[in-house]
Amino acid sequence: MIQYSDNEMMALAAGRFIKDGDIVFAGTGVSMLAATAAKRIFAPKAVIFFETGGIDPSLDEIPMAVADLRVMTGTSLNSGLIEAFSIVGHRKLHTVAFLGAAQIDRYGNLNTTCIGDYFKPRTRFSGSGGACDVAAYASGVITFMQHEKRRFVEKLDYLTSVGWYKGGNSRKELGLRRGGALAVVTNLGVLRFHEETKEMYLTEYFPGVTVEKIVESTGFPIDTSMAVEAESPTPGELQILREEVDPQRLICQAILAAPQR
Amino acid sequence: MIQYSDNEMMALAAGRFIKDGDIVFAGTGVSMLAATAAKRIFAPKAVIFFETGGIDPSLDEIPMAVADLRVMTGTSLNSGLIEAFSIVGHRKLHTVAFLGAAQIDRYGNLNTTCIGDYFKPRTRFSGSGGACDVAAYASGVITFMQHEKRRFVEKLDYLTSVGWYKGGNSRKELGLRRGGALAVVTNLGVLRFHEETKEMYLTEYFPGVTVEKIVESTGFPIDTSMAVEAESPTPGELQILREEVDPQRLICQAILAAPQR
Amino acid sequence: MNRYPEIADRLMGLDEAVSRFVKDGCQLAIGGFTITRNPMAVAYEIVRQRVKDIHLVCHSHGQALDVLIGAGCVRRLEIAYGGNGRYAPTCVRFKKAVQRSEIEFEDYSNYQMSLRFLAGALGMPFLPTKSGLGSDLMNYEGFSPDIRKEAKVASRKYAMMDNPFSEERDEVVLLPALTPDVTILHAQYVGDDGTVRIKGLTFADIEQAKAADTVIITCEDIVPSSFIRMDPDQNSLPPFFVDAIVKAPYGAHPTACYGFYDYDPKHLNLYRKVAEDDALFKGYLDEWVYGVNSWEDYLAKVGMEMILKIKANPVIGYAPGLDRK
Amino acid sequence: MNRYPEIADRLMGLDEAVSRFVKDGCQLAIGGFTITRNPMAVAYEIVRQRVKDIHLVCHSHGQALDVLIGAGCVRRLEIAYGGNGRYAPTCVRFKKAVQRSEIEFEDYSNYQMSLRFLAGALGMPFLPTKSGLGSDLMNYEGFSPDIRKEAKVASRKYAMMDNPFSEERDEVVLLPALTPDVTILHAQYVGDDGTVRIKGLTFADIEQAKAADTVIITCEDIVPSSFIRMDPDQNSLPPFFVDAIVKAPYGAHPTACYGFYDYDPKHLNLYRKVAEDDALFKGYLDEWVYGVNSWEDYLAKVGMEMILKIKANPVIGYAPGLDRK
Repeated sequence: MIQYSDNEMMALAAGRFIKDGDIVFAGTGVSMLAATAAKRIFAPKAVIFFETGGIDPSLDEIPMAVADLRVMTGTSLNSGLIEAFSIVGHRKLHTVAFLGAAQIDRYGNLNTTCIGDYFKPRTRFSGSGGACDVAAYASGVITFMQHEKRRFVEKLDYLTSVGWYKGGNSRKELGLRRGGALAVVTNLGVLRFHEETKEMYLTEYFPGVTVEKIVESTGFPIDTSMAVEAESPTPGELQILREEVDPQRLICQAILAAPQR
Repeated sequence: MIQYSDNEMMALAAGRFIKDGDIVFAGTGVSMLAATAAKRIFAPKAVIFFETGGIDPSLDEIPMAVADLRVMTGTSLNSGLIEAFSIVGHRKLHTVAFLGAAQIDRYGNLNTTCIGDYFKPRTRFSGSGGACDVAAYASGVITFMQHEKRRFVEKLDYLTSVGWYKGGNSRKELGLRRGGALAVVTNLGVLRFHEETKEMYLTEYFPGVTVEKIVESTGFPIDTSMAVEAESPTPGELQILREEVDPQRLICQAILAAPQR
Repeated sequence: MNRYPEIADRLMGLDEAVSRFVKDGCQLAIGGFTITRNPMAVAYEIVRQRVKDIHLVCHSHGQALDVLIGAGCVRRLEIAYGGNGRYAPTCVRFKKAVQRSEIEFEDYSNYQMSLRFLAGALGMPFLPTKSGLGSDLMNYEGFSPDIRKEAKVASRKYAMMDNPFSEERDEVVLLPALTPDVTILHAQYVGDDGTVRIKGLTFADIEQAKAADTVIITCEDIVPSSFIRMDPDQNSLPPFFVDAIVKAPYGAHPTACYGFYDYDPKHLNLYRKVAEDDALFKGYLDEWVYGVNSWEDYLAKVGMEMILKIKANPVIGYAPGLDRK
Repeated sequence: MNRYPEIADRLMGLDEAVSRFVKDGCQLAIGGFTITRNPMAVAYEIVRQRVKDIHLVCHSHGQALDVLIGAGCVRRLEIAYGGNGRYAPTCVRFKKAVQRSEIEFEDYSNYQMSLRFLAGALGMPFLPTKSGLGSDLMNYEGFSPDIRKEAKVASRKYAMMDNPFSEERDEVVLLPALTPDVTILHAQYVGDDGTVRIKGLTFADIEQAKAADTVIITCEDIVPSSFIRMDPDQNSLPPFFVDAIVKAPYGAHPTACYGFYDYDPKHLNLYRKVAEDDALFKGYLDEWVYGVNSWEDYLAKVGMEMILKIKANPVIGYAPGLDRK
């Protein structure tokens, strides 16, 4: 049986959402792995870019932060933050953003600010960074999550980044003209959002994961009636991930060393 | 007797207003001559820049337009229009702008748009360009005019660029925080503005020009009680103008060829 | 695997770029400024294809503006400045068209127009400024309420508001974003990956391109991506903002292109002279636009002697000592 | 005649730059982004001089932010993001300071903060955006009405308005400009005319500098103006925006500087470890800040072995193959 890490499975599952011509907003970690995998495996004409302003870098080594020097080399353009965010929202472009979060709700709204009271939090996180911005402006957002009940919650402690807001048409009514939560990729499976209600539902469970495990790990009810088992990564896909995307195994290996579920 | 052209006299008279550290916004023609003369004769630490974005060019040849390639060579920075206009209005900088106009009124308001009805003008001019902008944002404006009654008018056909507006405190009341008309330099003399009323008055008449001639050439009453005769250009000043500033005599010579008044 | 397979679809001739993207009645923005880096090859092609009813949106423009107006391609104009520096303090055909009421026009200032392009580029509905307060720019509207209902025309010339962050009264002007159907630019370099590099002053070219639905770039040359990506700090536009790429050496003639060639004083003086007279101007168009079959033909008419005279010193950027009278 | 006599007045040491310009209670903006081009030499000097009650205004920041907070220099913070990428997903001393209510803080997003700097740079009172709509960024204000009365603090966190150019309801968020007392930046080059050139990504450095009353630039080296003016398209700031210039090679260590050196993974890992423990962190400051007499001393402590390891390949821009775990 092929051995692979959560990060590798998640990166490949998310990478499949990217189409040729998409402009992909990448963060660090799995998101970086997914964006690069997408470009090298599924959508060679996609363009990867970063909120820091680096557009389409060669990415011969994997960056450890969005301001890593590795996002500035071999690029089409090195610009700044204003330019980068104006790309995210550009009406001419189809932009897909990869984000991570500490909490998510059923409408794909995200919390990356704090757990507990905002003014006296139990845990303070980094804050919005560009997440609130790309959630407002991108054509679609794919969120990476660790699938745990305390992270998939009925009510966010702080709503940093808007997904489908309160469901239905509520995002548009806020004044946000496009975008919304496209998918959630977790260490257990893939979830999408109902076309009308905008509620999260399960589309795929990863090999070796049960639907029950996912339901138990989700803090709100989810529809699982359309879920199917995901395909395992192919040896070819894993080879590209490990040898081309992350040759130093900074993101693949970190998790490979941990026990497989 | 030293021979010199109107343009040379005007450039030198205007150049004297520039102080070290001033950021000088220059246009074409006499304005270019004046800005360069100021830097090479009176204020070597002044910086010349253009609305097109060229900052502190070497100006080895005189530009024929503010977008002339000659404003892009040897500069500190080649930027764009937005950056240039933000320099004009920057609170940290003392910016002095040279402008020209077809009409001026007693408060130093300028018309560079049209003569006659706006929608069906007798004569249409180039329009504001950056004039309205620098009139709003610069620390001070020096305007070059041909001194004629039809140009110094009671009422402008079109108010393109605001000077002291309706006099007194009216400029500030508009919401413009600084700036205003500093001086007017004509082919006959130099005029400034009364500190309180903001009305134009004569400070200098050029050698060979009478005060009466200036009063006759002005379409509104002006106070001439403080006027003195201006100094003639020195041979040294003229030499710098002709040999360093405009070695091809594109602006000096054009007028030198015309009959002296 | 070729990393940049897309560019082939976007490489085309002048004729195709114009016929595919510059439609009758479109809103058009032009890069460059007065006598520099006007996309003249495209402008002449627009005239040659007799595109009509163009709504031009300009900051401070010169030669391309005047040719398009003079040839009757323009119905409507938003403008800050129409001039060619010392070669035509006011663009002649522009002047005549306004004086004869042949076009609908509306005046803004240069900064105002630049901010409107910036707003379009950033996807903002408007931007605030102090410029215009007290000016007749705020008192005269050129467009009728009917025109204001059209899709690409701002519903109001501007709006006033009181700065909500100030304790005291502090009025600001809000300027509506511009989002042209098409922006045409001339650049020095386009990489074979589609990346655009403009050298020298960029004016509002980048904002104009990002604000537009469609962007046509002519360039002096197409260069390897290995060159253009060796110093990406210098680049101006990424490939995904560019819809048509046309190789057109000397494509800004008779205006200048930093590092490549200076403006052509002889042609600009000739132009001003013919522009003053309707019959002469018709003759100019017949000779220089309708009468030539290609951009190469046009350049052959300009002639080798002038091409060599205006050739820029590549270090100095312009043609030193050029007779510019 | 020397065309650029001014720079001598502005060249100074770290100690003078900080003691003259970074006052107790000042509003301070920091250039760079998370683990890159943080003006660390200045940040350490601010700590060494025990400047107090700083009001920090940041977009997405990392190392300098965390050192300043950890050393107790910061009283008030406006921030979008405090993190060091994989080396500290949330900056540790920032996290502790918030959790222990040791600082006054207010959250914005990265684009929002960038737009606020841009507004300050352009002299605009505010800029509009859609970002923030529906977010708790719009529901929680960190500053009290009393703080809002202070000169450099915005009178409101934001304002809402209906786009006056839209027929339909179209709400936008207006963000107040930022105009810091001081902005500190680290650049690769400063010309001997005072022109600044930043290579690689510029983040919001240029907007932060133009928005400020005073600008301190540290640089890898001071280069002849003949070099910096040979290709002015590449330059970042003209001399008149710069108030203090300090030559500080490796002045961004342990963060990275494109073309010169990579981030120092060993130091960043060490930092995260000590930051988790109050006593260890005090020891870190004693050892690396209070205990060194100069920037040269600090670099000597980093050691030649690490300096060589992080040295960037000048063509590739970073240190390929560097052990970054």
